[in-house]
Amino acid sequence: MELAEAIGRFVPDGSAVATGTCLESMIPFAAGHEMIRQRRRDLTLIGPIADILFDQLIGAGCVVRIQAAWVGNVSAGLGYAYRRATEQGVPRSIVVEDYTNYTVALALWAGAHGMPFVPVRSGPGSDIVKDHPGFAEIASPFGGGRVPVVKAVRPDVAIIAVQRADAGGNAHLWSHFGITEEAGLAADRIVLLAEEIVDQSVILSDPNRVLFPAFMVCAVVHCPGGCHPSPVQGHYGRDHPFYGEYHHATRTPDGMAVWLERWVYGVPDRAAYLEALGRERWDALRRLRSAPAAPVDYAW
Amino acid sequence: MELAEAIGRFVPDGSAVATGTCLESMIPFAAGHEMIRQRRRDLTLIGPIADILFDQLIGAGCVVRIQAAWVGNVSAGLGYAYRRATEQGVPRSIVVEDYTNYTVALALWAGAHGMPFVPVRSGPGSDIVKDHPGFAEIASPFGGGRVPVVKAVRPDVAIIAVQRADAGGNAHLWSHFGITEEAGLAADRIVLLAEEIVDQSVILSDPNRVLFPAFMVCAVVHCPGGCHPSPVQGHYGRDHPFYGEYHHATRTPDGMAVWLERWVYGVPDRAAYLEALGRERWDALRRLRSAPAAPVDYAW
Amino acid sequence: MVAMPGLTPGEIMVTAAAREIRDGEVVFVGMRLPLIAFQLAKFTHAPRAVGIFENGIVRETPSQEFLLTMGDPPNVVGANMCTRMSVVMALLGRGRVDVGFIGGAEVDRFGNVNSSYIGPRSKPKVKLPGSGGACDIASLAGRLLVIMSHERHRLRDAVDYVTSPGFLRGRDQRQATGLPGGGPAALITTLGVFGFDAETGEAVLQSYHSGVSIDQIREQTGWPLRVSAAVRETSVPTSEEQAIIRRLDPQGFWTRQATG
Amino acid sequence: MVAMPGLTPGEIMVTAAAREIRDGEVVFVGMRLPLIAFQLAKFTHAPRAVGIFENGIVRETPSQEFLLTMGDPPNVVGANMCTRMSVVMALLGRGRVDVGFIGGAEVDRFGNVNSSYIGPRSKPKVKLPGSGGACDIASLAGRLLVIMSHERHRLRDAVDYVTSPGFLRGRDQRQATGLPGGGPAALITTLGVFGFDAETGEAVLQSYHSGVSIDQIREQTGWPLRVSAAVRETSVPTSEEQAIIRRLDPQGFWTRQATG
Repeated sequence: MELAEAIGRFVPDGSAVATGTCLESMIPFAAGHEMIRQRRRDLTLIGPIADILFDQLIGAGCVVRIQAAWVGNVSAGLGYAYRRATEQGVPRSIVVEDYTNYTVALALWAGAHGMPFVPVRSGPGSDIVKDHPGFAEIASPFGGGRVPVVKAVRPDVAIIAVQRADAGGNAHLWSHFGITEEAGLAADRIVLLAEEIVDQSVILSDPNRVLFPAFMVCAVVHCPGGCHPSPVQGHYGRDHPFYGEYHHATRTPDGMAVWLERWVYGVPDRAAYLEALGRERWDALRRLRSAPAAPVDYAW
Repeated sequence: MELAEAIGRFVPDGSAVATGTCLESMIPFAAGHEMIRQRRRDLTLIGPIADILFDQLIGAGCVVRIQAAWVGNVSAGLGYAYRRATEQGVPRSIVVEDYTNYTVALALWAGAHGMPFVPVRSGPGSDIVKDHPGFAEIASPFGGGRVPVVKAVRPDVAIIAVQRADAGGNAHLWSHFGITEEAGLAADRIVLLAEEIVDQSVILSDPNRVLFPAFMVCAVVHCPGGCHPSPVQGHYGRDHPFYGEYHHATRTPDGMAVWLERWVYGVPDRAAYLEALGRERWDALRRLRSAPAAPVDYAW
Repeated sequence: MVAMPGLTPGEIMVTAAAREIRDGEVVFVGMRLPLIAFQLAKFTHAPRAVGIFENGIVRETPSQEFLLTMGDPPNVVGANMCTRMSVVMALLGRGRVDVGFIGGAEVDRFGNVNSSYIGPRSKPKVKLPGSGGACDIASLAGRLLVIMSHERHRLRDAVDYVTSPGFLRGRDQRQATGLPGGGPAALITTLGVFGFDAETGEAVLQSYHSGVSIDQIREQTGWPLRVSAAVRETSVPTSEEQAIIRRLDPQGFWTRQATG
Repeated sequence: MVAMPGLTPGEIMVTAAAREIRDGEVVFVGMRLPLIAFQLAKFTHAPRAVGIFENGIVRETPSQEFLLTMGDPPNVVGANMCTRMSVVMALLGRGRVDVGFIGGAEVDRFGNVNSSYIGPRSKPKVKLPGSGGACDIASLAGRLLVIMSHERHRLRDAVDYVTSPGFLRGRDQRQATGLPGGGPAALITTLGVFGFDAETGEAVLQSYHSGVSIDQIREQTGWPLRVSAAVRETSVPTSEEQAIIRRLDPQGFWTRQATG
């Protein structure tokens, strides 16, 4: 499926969207940019640390609510769009529900199991849990005092990048997983962005690398380079300067508009974006040292 | 480390032991037999469905308590030793705390996180949760009625079979995982039985296949064939007739004694056990069809 | 399309069970008859059904070899996903499983199943293996299918011990308990097939297997038998179905012995 | 063994932080200075220390390349384990992590850290990125090490918002809250190193960096400074340590700028 169609069909206005769930890597920026291009509105964004993706969606006015542990620019500092929205309501005010990494992972885990809530290990003593609709304390039925809990979070859709998928939604993801499994299992449906589309036999040859049953996947989008500037293990490295450039460019609302015009509104799709990035820069990020996994045989 | 030393040092009398956590496959029978040979007493056995391993330990008088979802003989029927212990107190009476597969997985999950309890999705309406010290119901702080919960379970030790490990405790396990991850993370320490000992570089080449940090592993035992008669993907198939033979042989306490003498007390270690099994039978189980996993590159 | 000679109750049961699976459904598969029923459904009317095994396996294609347990290596090869039990249980917990199968030692007229204790729990006459995943499936699957050998001591008015809740003492009671799954949809025995009353949740005989009389069923049923007005003979397997069953269970290990 | 010329506060901080790590410990590593401190400890006195990253990585050897984020591909290659965040957080939750590092925008004299809101939450002057894993580490690690640029507006008597709990308003209060971790063990700033009073949980200056006076520290500290009777100059890096730091951060990205 084309990315525009996947976002058009499965991420309507008002959706609760979990994405950027691997933390600093494998962030499906292409999907975020498509939401911006389609002028999606009133989204709830759910994630741990989605680097500058959430800042961009906030700056473009797509977001009404954030349920996250961290929003900013991991290697360059604060997120100006996030600051403008929360401090000045520009381009619109947003509701921020702060979590910690561990508690947002657990909230999604509870959502994945259909549980109403789950105990957490952090929260007490922090102002994060004060006046927060998602946190409470209860008595333990087994003695030992009060137990902090977090309410389940269930995204409407999780948008997840993978190295390879087949057309039916079976996929392999490798490197660190962050909260990807919990977010996907908690969501009503999953949109996959795959660097490569492969034959089903490739995926089925190694079922331990599969995080989700294919019946939860509503769209498989072939989108090479879809995570730039974040890295994809085995495909491309992190474009560190891009984050600094974004940071400097988006200091003002006008700068944000210029940036969005250049990298989002001004390009119809990811292929055009990569062209705008320039062949040389993109090739440099794809010049990698091989690190093959030792063979495994599922002999039977 | 030799298996006898690992069991001697890390599984003292009175231990709570999680094992057989992959369900019907990769059951570390060799470790169970070593516990029997060392006349371990007052063990608590924790697991989902450990096929005939738990029945053997019960029959040998090693067990005081069972926390499991199922104890029997998966392909041949009931477990006679389990029946004798629970119905007649022979060779000794045992305490049975029944769980379901899902709830024992969750109890261990809570133990892995240091949580006192966790909500469960099953239990209400079942007699399993009645008069059970591990189950309770609490009010949800977010509305919506009573919520059933299970108390955390924390084994002293998890004994886990893997296909390959390095000497430092880094290991690869493939095929279905059952509740292995939860059990290992919940336990104070982990004993690994590995079909193969490999160089650390093999394990580190594919860190996604590693379930536990090496610092949790207190012993790595090289124990080829340690899971017979249960199967190990990539190494050997399931010895189906062995389960039927066990079933028929252990119908009476005397039969149990004869079986234990033949397969446990009468053999000093796993190598001798495999010899007693016979070269031909063992070779037949190792005649496998290859099913290699598609290559993965962690290129960077 | 007429069945081959030597039709067994196991083959009729497998066929009846297979027909309870609709195309595209997500099925929590058990071992023995349910596994063969799932595979039969895949090869006939439900090619897009998905099978889930509690050890952590998700498969869209049947295994290439006969399985004695779900952990047999052929069940891993060709699987779509091999993961932790808690992941596949989350699919159940989140309500994504349409149908689940369980067996047991006893069932009662509200579809409650006992696979734990015959006689009092404190001093059991027989200690059975326990729930495994049966209670989880019974509590959480959209529809529950129970497979049972039809004998009077197994089909009881009330089981000694509820391992896996059906409708408890009636649909209302299950609902009050807050169990998310839909409860028993069918009880498939060696003699016939029961549905469950839409109001009360009581088992109602829908069909009797070929060669079995309703009186025979009444005699082997430990509660006052209710019979549907539309009761009929259970559809026998077509020759195609029977051929598939015999290919799936070549030794008749599960389908040519007395019980599932 | 004398340090090379051009010693920076970053290099002194990294060295002080590295020395807080004992051999064989399990360390929840942050990025920037803590990462370099962990690597420095590995190359010197703590070769068996284990590093954990919240994205799901466990490593026993430092990455082969300079990292800007923990998700950079070089951090995956050579890792001992790459898994879910919830698995490494479980290690924290179960009490298996000896030491954790966090930074932030503000810290107060009880070691509470703010990385969320400057000014009131309803109308913040500055919205900071938030906790990430900082609150989890502060709540659950055996010992917490806080790294901070030492400026008067950052070292406050009480922070505007407690993102990551230190001792709250005293050790007793933290204990009453039931937080399992041990709380702050050291606050390492650009000017000196604080410990925390064993009774009250207040920050007490233990050492001042080379070239910094206690008066200067007092001036830049937003609470009435308490100074240890045994206060001394912070040990400067040995030339070996400094060489390692410069190899780990060749551009001085983290260690030759003002703050961690």
